[in-house]
Amino acid sequence: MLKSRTRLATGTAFALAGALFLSACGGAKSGEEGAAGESCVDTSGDTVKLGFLNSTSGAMSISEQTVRDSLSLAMKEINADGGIMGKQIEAVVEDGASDPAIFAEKIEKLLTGDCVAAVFGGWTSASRKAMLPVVEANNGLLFYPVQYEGLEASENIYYTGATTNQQIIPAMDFLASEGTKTLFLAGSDYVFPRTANKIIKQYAAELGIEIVGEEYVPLDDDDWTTQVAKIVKAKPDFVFNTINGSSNVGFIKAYYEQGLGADTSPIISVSIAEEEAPAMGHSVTGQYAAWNYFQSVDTPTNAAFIKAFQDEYGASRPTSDPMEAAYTSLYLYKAIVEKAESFDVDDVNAASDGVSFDAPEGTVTIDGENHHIAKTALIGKINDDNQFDVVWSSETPIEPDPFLEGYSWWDPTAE
Amino acid sequence: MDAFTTPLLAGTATGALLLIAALGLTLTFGQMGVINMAHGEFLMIGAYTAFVTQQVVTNADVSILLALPLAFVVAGMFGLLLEVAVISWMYRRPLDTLLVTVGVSLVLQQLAKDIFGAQGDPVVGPSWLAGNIGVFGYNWPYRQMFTIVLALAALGGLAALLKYTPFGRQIRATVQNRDLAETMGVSTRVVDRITFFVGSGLAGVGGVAVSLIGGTNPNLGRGYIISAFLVVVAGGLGQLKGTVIAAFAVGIATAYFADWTSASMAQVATFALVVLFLQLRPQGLFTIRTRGLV
Amino acid sequence: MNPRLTALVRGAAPLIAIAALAVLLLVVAPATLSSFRLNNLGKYICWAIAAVGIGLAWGRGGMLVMGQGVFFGLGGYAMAMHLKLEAAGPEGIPDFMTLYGNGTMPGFWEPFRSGAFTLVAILVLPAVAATILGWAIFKRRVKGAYFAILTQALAVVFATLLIATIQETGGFNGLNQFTSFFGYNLYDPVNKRMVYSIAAGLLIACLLVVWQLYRSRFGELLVATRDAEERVRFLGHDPANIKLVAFVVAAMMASVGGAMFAPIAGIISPSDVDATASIFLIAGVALGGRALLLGPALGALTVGYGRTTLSETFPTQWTYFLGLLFVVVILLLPRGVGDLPRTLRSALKRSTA
Amino acid sequence: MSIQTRTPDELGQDYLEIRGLTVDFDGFKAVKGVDLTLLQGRLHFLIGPNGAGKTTVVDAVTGLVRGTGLASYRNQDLLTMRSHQIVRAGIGRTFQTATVFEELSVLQNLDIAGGVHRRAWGMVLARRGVPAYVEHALEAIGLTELRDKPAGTLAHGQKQWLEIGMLLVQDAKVMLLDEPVAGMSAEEREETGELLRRIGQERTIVVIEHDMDFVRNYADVVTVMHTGTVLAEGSVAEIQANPQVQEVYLGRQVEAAATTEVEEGDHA
Repeated sequence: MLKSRTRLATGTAFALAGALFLSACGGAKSGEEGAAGESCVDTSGDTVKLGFLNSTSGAMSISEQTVRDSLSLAMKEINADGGIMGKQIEAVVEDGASDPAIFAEKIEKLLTGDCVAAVFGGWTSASRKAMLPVVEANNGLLFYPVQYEGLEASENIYYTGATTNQQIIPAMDFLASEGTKTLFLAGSDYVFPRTANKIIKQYAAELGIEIVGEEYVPLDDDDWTTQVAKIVKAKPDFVFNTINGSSNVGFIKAYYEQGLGADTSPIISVSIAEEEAPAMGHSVTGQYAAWNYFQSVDTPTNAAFIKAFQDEYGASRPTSDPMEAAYTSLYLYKAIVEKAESFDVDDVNAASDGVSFDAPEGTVTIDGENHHIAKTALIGKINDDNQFDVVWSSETPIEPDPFLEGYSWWDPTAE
Repeated sequence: MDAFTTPLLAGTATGALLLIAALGLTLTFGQMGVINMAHGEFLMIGAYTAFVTQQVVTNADVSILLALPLAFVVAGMFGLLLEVAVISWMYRRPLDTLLVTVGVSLVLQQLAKDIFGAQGDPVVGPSWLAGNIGVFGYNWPYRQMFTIVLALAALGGLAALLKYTPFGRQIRATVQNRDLAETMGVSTRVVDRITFFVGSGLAGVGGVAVSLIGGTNPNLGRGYIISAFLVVVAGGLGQLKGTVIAAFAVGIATAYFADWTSASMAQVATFALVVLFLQLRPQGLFTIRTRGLV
Repeated sequence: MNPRLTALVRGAAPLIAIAALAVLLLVVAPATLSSFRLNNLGKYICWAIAAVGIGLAWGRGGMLVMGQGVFFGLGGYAMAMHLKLEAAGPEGIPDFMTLYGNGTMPGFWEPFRSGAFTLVAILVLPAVAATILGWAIFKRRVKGAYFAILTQALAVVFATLLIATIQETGGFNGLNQFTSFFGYNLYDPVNKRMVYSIAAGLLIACLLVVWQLYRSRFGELLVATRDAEERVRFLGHDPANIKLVAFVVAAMMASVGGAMFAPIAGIISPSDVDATASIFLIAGVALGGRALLLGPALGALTVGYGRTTLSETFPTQWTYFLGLLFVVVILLLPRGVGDLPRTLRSALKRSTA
Repeated sequence: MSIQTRTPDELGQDYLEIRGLTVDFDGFKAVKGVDLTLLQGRLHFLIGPNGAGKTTVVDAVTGLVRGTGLASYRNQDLLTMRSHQIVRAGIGRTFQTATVFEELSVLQNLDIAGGVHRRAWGMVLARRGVPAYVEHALEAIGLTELRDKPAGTLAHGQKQWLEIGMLLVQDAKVMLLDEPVAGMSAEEREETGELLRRIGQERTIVVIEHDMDFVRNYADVVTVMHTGTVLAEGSVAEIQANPQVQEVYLGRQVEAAATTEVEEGDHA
């Protein structure tokens, strides 16, 4: 008796679960449009909500906090100046936690829950790639402030950092002008260095520079001893450094202790900036970096930017390229919106082409086609104060070309 | 020739670091059955001690020498605190100590991040370690030699402590038979605490050596802890001899793999090697044979 | 009360609880939560599916699996590869292979064009991997802390491998930009709800599987192996086989969780499967009660929810919460919060006795 | 039932034969060339002072430690087999300290022991009812009343009986019992002795014991071990009359009896 009742209970439960499951499973095949894409942004009041999405926890938090700080500074300045189209900016801040999946989750919350008009943030390519489908699906706007590996253009993203033809390729031009014949590639083992090196290798072949070695070390690994030993052996004219973050310290230390330096084998870096250089002391003096902004850029706009930043956050705080690009991104957004006279994403996109801003790095202009901005490329040499002296410049802003369509040597399908 | 010597010498230095890290682990593991997942954070604490010392004593030549004993004491005190506050409550549950110390490790990492920031804070190497000596085409940095000397000194000191001092005898008695040692008048509580202090302190010393490699960041311990655990596993529970051999074997093997393939693949290959090795010797290189059920 | 009725109620109680959870997740939640919150709940459910397996392996089997992210990743990447190929079209290849590679697709991707193959792979891949690893470990009687450390090292190695193989797996970026799920447009809220319901249904199914396992002879033997492995040997069983079965089932559940995570989160990347992610999975199990039927799942749902809300409110303090959760729960409530009533009852009994 | 299908134990001809058994612990020989022939239907007692190697012999035969030589049972060499295979071949054992599954009930403990006889698929099914062989074992060991109690709450002697009950459920043809009456009252010892007599008819039973009264009352054959070798073998009377045994063992009987409860350390 007992037995059969238990069986009955089991059976009922299974049946119940199955029925619930099936009833909840009604789906709609592709093609049938859903409610996604409907904007819930409300700008009828006297404020406009913007989302700031940066990692304030996890491995990327120190880097991304600097971007958050300069976004906040730009917001403060714009609000003091009357806001965007007379509306005060109200920031909704979120933590991306250095995790791409969290970035995807949080930007969806900002766009669909908080109904912000635009989102500013992201640092790693992984975080941008994770946000891309979400911002596209919800027809939102993202302003991404960091130099990156290019090969991307989304209607819903504005890229205010450099693409490869504004940083990597000018750096190669600089190396060629220095008479470089042999080049060694050292990078962290992830997407940006791998892609950058793919471009570098193809362009090097074009320029007649020989690649004499290519080494990668995992992102959080500091010990570069074995790889540097290979550089010692290869004796390259230059080392192209695409190492990310704190791993740079280990690389420079290993370089120095094995008897290499700026005088024997100079390094050109694309991710050592004013934030990182002091951590490496005198062992990095005389090495090069390729950016679009240095704190040392001598313009009145930059002087004002540095003063405002240091007044806000302390005199010891340096300013760097991503910070400047983030600061610029908010001003660019203001300029586009005021030109479009609308916060609507489609109106903004229609108006964005040719909008320019007198940024700390110089005048930047939006390319409405690919949503990147024209920027001037700079090469800096690290001096004794761990600041960068500009030793080379592209003189004029370089038009962004994320897919390198204007470069005949580029073959995306080659190794 | 240099293709042979470079990984050998560089790997020996890596092995030396693993050895310092693993000594404390194997000590507490062998004696108390405690798996301390926060041990890597003691390396990190040692590295930050070196950093802070350098802020006070700016002369890099002196500050490193000061940092070594300081790091031993600071990391040791953290270890002692951990033992008293958490681990002493759960000696009967070794697997649970593993998880509790995972929590402690998360907290310590975040604490370091909040105090010092996530970017690598630099420790400037002393001038007497700047430079290298050419060995068959490898510019062997003095820093790596210093690491090896440091590891051997730590090993020698620990071995002497265990062998010649009354405290060492008490440790060995406790390792072999805790209950018996207790009945013989050994206070295993005190012995446990001192062991934890010494083991964590050694990690602190290792942290000073690590601080000379790269930046000092909150995640610094993570890079070493897994390898150090693999060393303990391969060396055999609570066995100094096995730990020494395994540490250098893992260090050198990783360096050769990295030389042949890439640093990422070297991690993969080393792990595979340890698992394969456990197929041959599941209890590690050396074991104390015991009979008994469960 | 009639003793028979009492016995019946006691026997059916777990099923009633599972049914209640099913109603909550499949009826109440979709009716009350916004699309965004429901999607978040879907993610927690995926972690909960993996947690149910951890409860089996760790709570009942005593195997502290610190690398379940690996199996979560196997399922997640298998599913993501299929979705990626679905998005690329019949002859197309995933976009990142052109961006980061030479525009050719590695051969092992090809079979994942087939949805059926993918579904089979989601179950078979982790089973094979867990069998090989488990065989190597359990047969050599490696256990306890050694086992835990090896599984964690495996998670570290797995993430490193993924990050280093950019052309094959998308590297650090992982795989994302999925457009449809077996033909259903993933941007349509109706379909999102359907994917959510599948995940919730799978969680209920996994709970029913462990419910049956726990009341079976295998469940008793597993507990016996946990408590006295050598003794089980002298019952004529090879404890390695018993542990292997639990480990493989746990791996398959983690894989199913990962497979549903990819379409729900819209991304799977190394940071979803590495050592930290694996430890995150354990946190929920420890909180809810490792050896209980519903403890691991409810714990994982709670920790997932806590992660979202706490990180919204206290962005930088989230790590402290997670760390202290381990310390407090394992130290004071090793059987988990779910076991609190029993702990209190027995304490009460002791004090009155 | 035809004569061909009858197993050796049904014919009363079952036996376990040990020849030249040696166990080497890293150079220390705990057991040196032991020969034993253990026949069905007789209660064999294995006695000897601490460190004589009694438990080590049992450990070697059940696969817990590696031994060399021969331990032959039904044409199988037990020394080449793994523990769980040896159990499946019909050899069961108990341990000095009773090891039962404390969290499981008496019934579950017995039931779990019957697992050897089940198909793998049956494992995933829940237990329904109590199999007859479990009922029988429960009755034989006299724990029917306590069937639903957790085994952890049993008295020491009851745990020993439960272990013997588990061997019954396993249908072990050879039972190797390591100090089954240690720590029992006189009354319990008697019950245990009677139980062993009863079940010993169709089994080969070997008991390691220190308690000489118990040995005198129930032993059919006694083997005396000393420092890893067999010193003497015979009936109780023969052993007691043996001058060598008197010297090395019976002279120390009082001392040995006093240490019955201390765990034996054959090679420690």
